[in-house]
Amino acid sequence: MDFTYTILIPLIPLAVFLILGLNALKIKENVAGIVGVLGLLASTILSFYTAFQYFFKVGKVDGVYQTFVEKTTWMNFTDTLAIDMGVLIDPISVMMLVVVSTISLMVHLYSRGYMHGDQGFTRFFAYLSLFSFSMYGLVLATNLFQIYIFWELVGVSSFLLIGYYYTKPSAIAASKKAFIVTRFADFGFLVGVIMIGFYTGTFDFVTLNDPIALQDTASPIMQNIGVTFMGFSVITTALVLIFVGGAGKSAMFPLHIWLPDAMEGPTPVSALIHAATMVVAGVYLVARLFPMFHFIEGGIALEVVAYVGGFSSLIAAVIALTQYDIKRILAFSTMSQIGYMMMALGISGYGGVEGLGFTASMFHLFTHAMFKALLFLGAGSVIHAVHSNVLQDMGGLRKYMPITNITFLIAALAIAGVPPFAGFFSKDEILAAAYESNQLLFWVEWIVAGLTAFYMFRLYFGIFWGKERVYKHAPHESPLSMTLPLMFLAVVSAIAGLVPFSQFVSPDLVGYTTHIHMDIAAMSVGIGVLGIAIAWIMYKKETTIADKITSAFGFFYKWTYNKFYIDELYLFITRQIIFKRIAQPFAWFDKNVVDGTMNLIGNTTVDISKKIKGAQSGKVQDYAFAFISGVVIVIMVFIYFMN
Amino acid sequence: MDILSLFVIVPVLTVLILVFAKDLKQARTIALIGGLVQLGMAVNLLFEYFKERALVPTSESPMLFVKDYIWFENFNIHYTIGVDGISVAMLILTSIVVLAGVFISWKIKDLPKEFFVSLIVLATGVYGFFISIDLFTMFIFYEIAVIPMYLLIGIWGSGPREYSAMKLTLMLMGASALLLVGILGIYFNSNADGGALTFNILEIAKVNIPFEAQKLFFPLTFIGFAVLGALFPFHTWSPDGHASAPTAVSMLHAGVLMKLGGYGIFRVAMYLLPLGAIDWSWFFIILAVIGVVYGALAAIRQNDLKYINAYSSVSHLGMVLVALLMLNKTAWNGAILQSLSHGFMTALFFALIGMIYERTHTRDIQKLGGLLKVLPFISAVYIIGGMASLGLPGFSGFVAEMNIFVGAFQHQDLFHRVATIATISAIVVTAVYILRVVGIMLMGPIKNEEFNDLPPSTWFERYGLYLLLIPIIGMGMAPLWLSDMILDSLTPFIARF
Amino acid sequence: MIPGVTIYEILTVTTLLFFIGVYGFVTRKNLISILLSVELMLNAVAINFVAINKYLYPDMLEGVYFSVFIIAVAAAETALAISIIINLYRLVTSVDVNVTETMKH
Amino acid sequence: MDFSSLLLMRHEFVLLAILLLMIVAEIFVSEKNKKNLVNLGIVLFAIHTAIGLLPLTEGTLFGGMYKTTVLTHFFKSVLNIGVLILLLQSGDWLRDKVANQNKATEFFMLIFSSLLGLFYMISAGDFLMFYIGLELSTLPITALVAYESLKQKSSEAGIKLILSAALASGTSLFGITMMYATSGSLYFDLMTITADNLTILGFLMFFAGLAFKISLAPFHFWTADVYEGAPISVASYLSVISKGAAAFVLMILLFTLFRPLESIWINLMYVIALLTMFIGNLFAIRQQNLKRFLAFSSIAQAGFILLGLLSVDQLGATTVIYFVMIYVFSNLGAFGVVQAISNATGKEEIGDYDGLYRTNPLLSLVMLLALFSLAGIPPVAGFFGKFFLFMAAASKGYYLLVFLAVVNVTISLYYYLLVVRAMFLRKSDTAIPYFKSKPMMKLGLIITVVGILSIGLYAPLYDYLFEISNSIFKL
Repeated sequence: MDFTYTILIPLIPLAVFLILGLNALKIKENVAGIVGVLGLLASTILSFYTAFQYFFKVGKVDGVYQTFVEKTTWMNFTDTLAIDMGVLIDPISVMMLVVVSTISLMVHLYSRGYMHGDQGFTRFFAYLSLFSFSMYGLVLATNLFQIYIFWELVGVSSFLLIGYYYTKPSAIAASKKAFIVTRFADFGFLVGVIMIGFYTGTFDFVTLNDPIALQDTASPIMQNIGVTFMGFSVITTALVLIFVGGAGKSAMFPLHIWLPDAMEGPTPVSALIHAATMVVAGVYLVARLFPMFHFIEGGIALEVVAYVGGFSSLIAAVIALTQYDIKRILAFSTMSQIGYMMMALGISGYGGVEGLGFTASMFHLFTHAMFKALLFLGAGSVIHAVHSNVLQDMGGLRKYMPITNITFLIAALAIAGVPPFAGFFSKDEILAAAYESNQLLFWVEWIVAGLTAFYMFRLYFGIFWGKERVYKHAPHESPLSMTLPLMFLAVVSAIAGLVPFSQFVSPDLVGYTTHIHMDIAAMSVGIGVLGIAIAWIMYKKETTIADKITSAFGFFYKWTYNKFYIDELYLFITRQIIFKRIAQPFAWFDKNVVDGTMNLIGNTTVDISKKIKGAQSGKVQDYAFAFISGVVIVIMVFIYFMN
Repeated sequence: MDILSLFVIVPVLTVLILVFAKDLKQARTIALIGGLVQLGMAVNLLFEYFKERALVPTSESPMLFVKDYIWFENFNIHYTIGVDGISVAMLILTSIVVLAGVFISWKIKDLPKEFFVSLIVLATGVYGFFISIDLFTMFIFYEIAVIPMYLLIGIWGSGPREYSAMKLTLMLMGASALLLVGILGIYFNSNADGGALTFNILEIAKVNIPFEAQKLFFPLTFIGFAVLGALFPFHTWSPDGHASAPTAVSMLHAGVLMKLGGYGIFRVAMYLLPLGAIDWSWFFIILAVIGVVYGALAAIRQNDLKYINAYSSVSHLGMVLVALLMLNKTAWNGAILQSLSHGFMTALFFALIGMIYERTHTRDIQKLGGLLKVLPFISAVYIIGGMASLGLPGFSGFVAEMNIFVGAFQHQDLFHRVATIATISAIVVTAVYILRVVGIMLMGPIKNEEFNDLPPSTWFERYGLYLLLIPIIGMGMAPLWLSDMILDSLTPFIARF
Repeated sequence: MIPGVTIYEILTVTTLLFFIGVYGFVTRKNLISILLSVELMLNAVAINFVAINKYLYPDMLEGVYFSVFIIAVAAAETALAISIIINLYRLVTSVDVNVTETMKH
Repeated sequence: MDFSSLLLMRHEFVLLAILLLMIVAEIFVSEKNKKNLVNLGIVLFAIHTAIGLLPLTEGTLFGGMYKTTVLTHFFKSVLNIGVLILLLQSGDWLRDKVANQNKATEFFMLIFSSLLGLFYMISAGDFLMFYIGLELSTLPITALVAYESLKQKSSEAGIKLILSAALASGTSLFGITMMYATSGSLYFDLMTITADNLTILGFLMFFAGLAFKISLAPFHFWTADVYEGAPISVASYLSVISKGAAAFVLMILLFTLFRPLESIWINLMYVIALLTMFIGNLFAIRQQNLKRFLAFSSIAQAGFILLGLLSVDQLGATTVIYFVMIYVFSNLGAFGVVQAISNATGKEEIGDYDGLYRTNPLLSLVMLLALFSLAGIPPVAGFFGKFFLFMAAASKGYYLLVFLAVVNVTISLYYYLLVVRAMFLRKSDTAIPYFKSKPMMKLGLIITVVGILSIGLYAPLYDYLFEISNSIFKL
C-alpha cells in the first residue's frame, strides 16, 4: 500500500495558510471561514481514510502493524547524516492523525461562530491552518530532525495564536512566555537530537527504534552507549534532553508555567492547541521513541519520564483546586492529565501486556483530547455568553445554556473517570498499569483522580449551578455553529472508551486484548465519586464550607492559589538575575569597557599628540638642540651600544 | 567572454554613467538598472556554474571560470579571478542586497547621485573580493569596499554620524594592518616548497607553509578579517556604525560587507594556513563563543532597534566564526549558510527599521507600540524576519544553525562540547530579544496618537522586502541544492586539514 | 704640515671650534650671533679638510679644494641670511631670535 | 676628453640655458608685458621637461665626479614633471601677485637653480659635487621661502630654514671630514669605507645633514614652520621635489657608498623610520593650518620611504623610486588644491573647507583623490606605493616594522579623513563659494589626477622601473 498521498494531509492546510495569510487583509470573513473549514475537512477525510486503510486493510501483516515510510532528503549534514522529510505511518501516527483532524475540524467549525465579527477573522483562520499543517507534520515526522522542525513550527503557531489579541498586554506577555519557555526546553531537545545523531549516526525513527538493534550492543546505534556524558551514557543523556523538550511542550513541571498564561488566546485555540493536540506532543515524542527509552540502559530515562509525569499531575491537580479563572482550571487539569500520560509511558514495559502503560497513555491521549476539547469549547461557550472567565462571575447558567450544560457535564464525568464515559476506560488502564509496576505512583495518581473529580465538579457546579449572578445582558445559548461541535464531541467523549485500543496501539506493534481491572476500577470510581460528592456539597448551592476550609488551610491555600510561586521564581530569575544582573552589565560592559578601550586607544593617540605639541616650540634654537641631540644620541647608540 | 570580470566592470560602468545623472530620478533609474543587471548576472552565473560543474568536478578544479591576467610581473601579482560554490552564493547575496538597497533608497534626498555612486563603489569592492583568487587583488577590493562606508555614513547618516563613520573606518583599516602583514607573511612563505613567490590562493594552497610561519601569520590574518566579521572584542564599530548609517548602507554593510570577514577567514586564513588554524582554533573559539552569547545578551537590554540588530549581528556572525573554527565540513557549510542567511535577514531588518524610522522618526522601541495595527505589512514582515532570525524552521537561519550545531558537535572533547552548547544556548536568548521587540513595538497598544495614520508601505519598499524575503524562505524551505553546492566546494578545503 | 703639531691637536681644536659654534647657535639670542656661530662651525670643517689633506693624504688636493668651496658657499649663505635678517628687521625692528617664534606647535 | 660627452649633462645644460634665457627675457620685456614672463617661464620649462624625456646614454664625467645612469635620468625627469606641475599650479599666483612686484623672473631663476642643485646632487660622484649640489638646491629655495618680504611669517620661515640648513650642512660636512680622514678620498669610487668607529661617526653626522633635507625625525623640526611661512608653491617644492630628490640620493648613497656599513644603517633606518612616522603622524593629527598639516603628513611619508631601504636590493630601490614618484603626484595634488583655494580666497585652515564639496565639487574630488593616495587607499596610486614599500620591508622579514607602519597608515588615515570630513560631511553657511579655476591650475591638477589614478594601475611602469633600478648598483 502506498501512503504517499498522506503528504497531502499537511500540505492542504499549508496551502490554506498561504492563501489566507498572504491576503489576510483582503479576504472577507465568510470566505476565510469556508476556505479554512473545507481545507481541514479535506485533511480530515484523508486522515480517516488513512486510519481506515491502515488499521483495517493493509496495516497488519502477520499480526504485526507495519511501518510505512515515504521520504526524501531535505538537507545533507555529512556524507552519512542528513535530514529527511517525509511521512511515517504507524499506529500512533495514524491515531494522532485522527485526533488532530477531529479536534481541529471541530475547532474550525466552532471558531466560525466564536470568532464571528472579529477584525482578524481571516488572520485567525490562517493561523489555525498553519497550526494544523505543523501539527500534521509533527505527527507524520519520519525522523528526529523533522519532528524538531515541526515542533518549532507548532511552537510558533501557538505563539501567534496566544498573542492573537495583540493589543492586549497580558496576551503579549503570555505569548512571549509560552514561546520562550518552550524554546528553552527545545534547547535541550535540540542538543539531545544532535547527540543522538552524532552517536548513532542517524536521526531516523525506524532505525533508532529497531528493537533488535537496540538489544545488540554491537549495533551501530548502541556502539556508543558506553560513552558517558555527565555521568550517564550519552544516549541516556540525549534521551533525557529530548524529554526536556517534550516536557516543555507538554507543560511538565517545572516547565509548565506558560500553559496557564496561554489561556490568554482565544478559547478555540486553547481547546485545539493547549488541550488536545500540541501539548500532548511531548507525550507523542516519548511514545515515538519508546523503544529507545525502554531499551537504552534499562530505561533510566523512562523512569525520569514517569516521575516527572507523576509529580506534575499531582501538583497541577492541587493548584487547580483553588483557581477561579475557568480556563486556568482547565489548563491545570490538562497539565495534570498529561502528567498521567507521561507517567503511564514511564512505567510501561515493552511487549504484550507489559506494554499496557504505553497503550493506556495513548488511549488517554485520545480520550482526553476529546473531552478536554469539549470542556474548553464549552467553557468558550460560557465565556461567550457572560463575557468573563472568572468563576465568581458565573452561576446558574444551566437554565440559559442547556446544551452547553449537558455537554459540559458529560465531559466532566468523562474526566472524572465515571463509567461508561471515555475517561473511565483510559484512566483505568493507566492506574492498572501503574499498580503493576510502581505502587508509589499508583497511589499518587489515585489521589489525583479524586482531586480531578473534585475540581472539575467545583467548576461545573460553579458555572451551571450555584447562585445566579447579575449579568449585563441575559446569557443565551451559543449559535448552532458552536453547539454542533459541542454535541459531536460530547457523543465521542461518551463512547470513545469503548474502542478496543490495545488492539491497535502497543509498543511492539502487536495488538493484544485488555479487560477492565475491576478492583482498580472500583477504587478509582470510588474516589472519583467521592470528589464529586464533596463538590456537590460545597458548591451545588452557595455554602460557606469552602471559605471555612480556605481559612483553615490558610498557608497552604495561599501557596496553592499562587501556584506555589513558581512563576515568581522564574520572574525573579529572568528579570532580576538574567536581565538585571547579566544582560544589563553586559550592555554596560560593552559600552564602557570594550567600546571604551577602543575609544581610549583613539583618545590616547590624540592626547599624546596634544602633550608633545610643546616640542615644536617655534624656537629655532630648540630645533637646533634637538638636531644636535639627535646626532649625539644616534652616535652614542650606534657606536657604543651597537658595536 | 570573461563572465566574472563583468561583476567588476558592470558596477564600474554604472558608476561612470551615474556621474552624468542630473537628479534623483535619473540617478536611481541608473542604479536600479545596474542593480538588475548585476542580479541577472549573478543568477546567470549560478546556472552557468552548475552547467560547468557538471563537466568539471571539484577534485579537478576547485575554481571555475578562472581567468588570469598578469599585473605586476615582478611581484608575480596577477589579476586572477574564479569562483567556487561559496563565492557564487556570496555573489548572489551581494547582488540581491544591492538591488534591495537601491529600492530602499528610492527617495534619498541629499546628494542622490553621490549616494548611489558610493553605494555601487562599495558593491564593486565586494564583488571583486568574492571573485578574487589573487591575495593582492583581494586586498585591494577589500579596502575599496570599506572606504566608501566613511562617506556613506558620514554624509547620509544620522546621530553621531561623524564619530561613527570615523570609528568604523579606523577600526576596519586598523584591522587591515594586521591583515596586510598576514598577507605579506603568506606571500613571502609561498615559496616554501621551492616555487616562485605568489599571491595566488590556489597555488599557495598547494604549498606547505612552515608551521612556525603559519603560527605567526594565522592570528594576524584571522583577526584582520574577523574585525569585519565582528569578532568580540573588536565588534564595537558595528553597533555605532549601524546606528548612524542610512538604511541602505546598514543593509549593505551588515548584509554583505561583514560577510567579507568570514569569507576572508575561510578563504585566506584557514585555507592557506591550516596548521595555524588548528593551533589557534581554541583561542578564537573562546572569543567567538563569547561573541555569540555576549552579543545576544547585550541585545536584550537595548532599546534602539538598530543597536538590537547590530548586537544580534555580533551574535549571529559569532556563530559563523565558531563554525569556521570547528574545522569540519558540516560546520563550514553551516558557517557559509549562516553568512548568507544573516546577510538576507539583517538586510531585511535594517530595511524594515529604516521604514519604521522614516514614518515614526524614532527607533526607540519603548516609544513605539501597536505597529501591527497601523503598518500591517511592515510589521508582518518584521515578525517573519524575527522568526527567521531566531532560527525557526522554514527559514534560512534554521538551516544554517543546524549545520553549525551538528558540525560543532562532531568534536568529542569537553572544550568543544562546552563551546558548542554555549553556542546553541544562544538560540534561547535570541528568542528573548526578538520577541521583546515584537512584543513591545509591534504588538500592544499604540503609544502615540500621531502613529494612528502612518503612510502605508510603498511599492518600492515592498519590492525591496520581497527581494530579501524570497531567498530567506527559499533557503529555509529547500536548502538541498544550495547546501550541496557548498558542501561540494568545501572538499578542497577539508583536504587541507 | 706644521712641525711639532700633530693632526690630533689640530683635530681637537677644530672639534672644539665646531662645538663652540654649536653652543653659540643654541644659546645666543641675537640672530647675527647665531649666524656667526654657524660660521665657526663651517670654519672648523674647513680647517679639518685642510689638515686632513695635508697630514694624511698630501699627494692630492681634494680637501683643500673642498675648503675653498666651503668658504665660498658660506659667504653666499651668510649674505642670504643677512639679507633675510635685514628684511626681518624692517618688519619688526628687532634681530632677536625670539621674534621668530610666531609659528609653532 | 671629448666635449660631446658633456652632453651627458643635458638636463643641467638645458635647465641652465632656460635660466639664462629668463634673465635675458627680463631685460627685453616691457613693463606691461611682465606677466607674460610667467607664461614664458612655464613654456620654457615645459620644453626643458620635454627634452629631458629624450633618451640619454649613461656615463661619467670629470673623472667620476658626475655620473648619469638610466635611473638618474629617469628620476630627473620625474623631478622635471613635478616642477612643471608645480609651476602650472603656481602660474596664477605668480601672474597675479608676484609679477606686479617685478619678481617673477627671480622666482623662476631661483626655482631653476635649486632644481639644478638637486640634479647635481643626484648625479654627484664625489662629496664636493654633492655638497655643491646640496647648497645650490638649498640656498635659492631659502630665498624663495623668504620671498614674500612683506610678511613676517615668510621672513621668519626663511631665517629658520637658513640657520637650520647651515647647522645641518655644517654637521654633515664635519661628518664628511671624518670619512675623508678614514677613507682617503672624496670620490665615491675611490673611498674605501670600513666599519670602524670614526667612519661610522662620520657617516652618522653626514646622515643627519641629509636627514634634515628629507625631514626625518628628529631632524625635522624646521619643516612645519617653514612650510607654513613659505608661499604655497615653495612649500610644495620643499615637500615634494627637494624631499624626493634627497630621499633618492640617500638611497643611492646607502646602497652603494655605505653598503659596507649596512649592518649599522639598517638598524638606524629601522629606528628613524618608526620615529619619523609616529612623530609626523602624531603632530599632524592636531593641525588646523593645511600647510602645517601637509608638512607633518609629508614627514610621516618620509618615514615610510625608509621602509623600502631596508631591503638592500633591486626590489627596495624600485619601491622607493616608485613611491617617491607617486608621492610627487599625490602631494602636488593636495598642495595644488590648497593653492587654488588660497589664491581665490586666502583661506588655509581646515575649518574653512567645511562644505566645500557642495560648492566646489571638482576641487574637493581632486583633494579627496590626493589625500586617499597619500593615505594609501586603493585603487589610487598611493596604495600601490605603500604596499610595495611594505613588501620590500617584509621581504627581509621586518614584519613588526611593517605592522607598525600600517598602524601609522591608520593614524594618518584619521587626519586625512578629517579633511575629507570638512569637505564632504560638513555643511556650512560660510562655505567657500564656487569659483572657476584658471586653465593653468586646471591643467596642473588634471596632470596630478591622471598620475594618481594611473601610476598604480599601470603595472608596466613598475616593471620598467624595476628593470632600470638595477643600475643603481652601478653608481
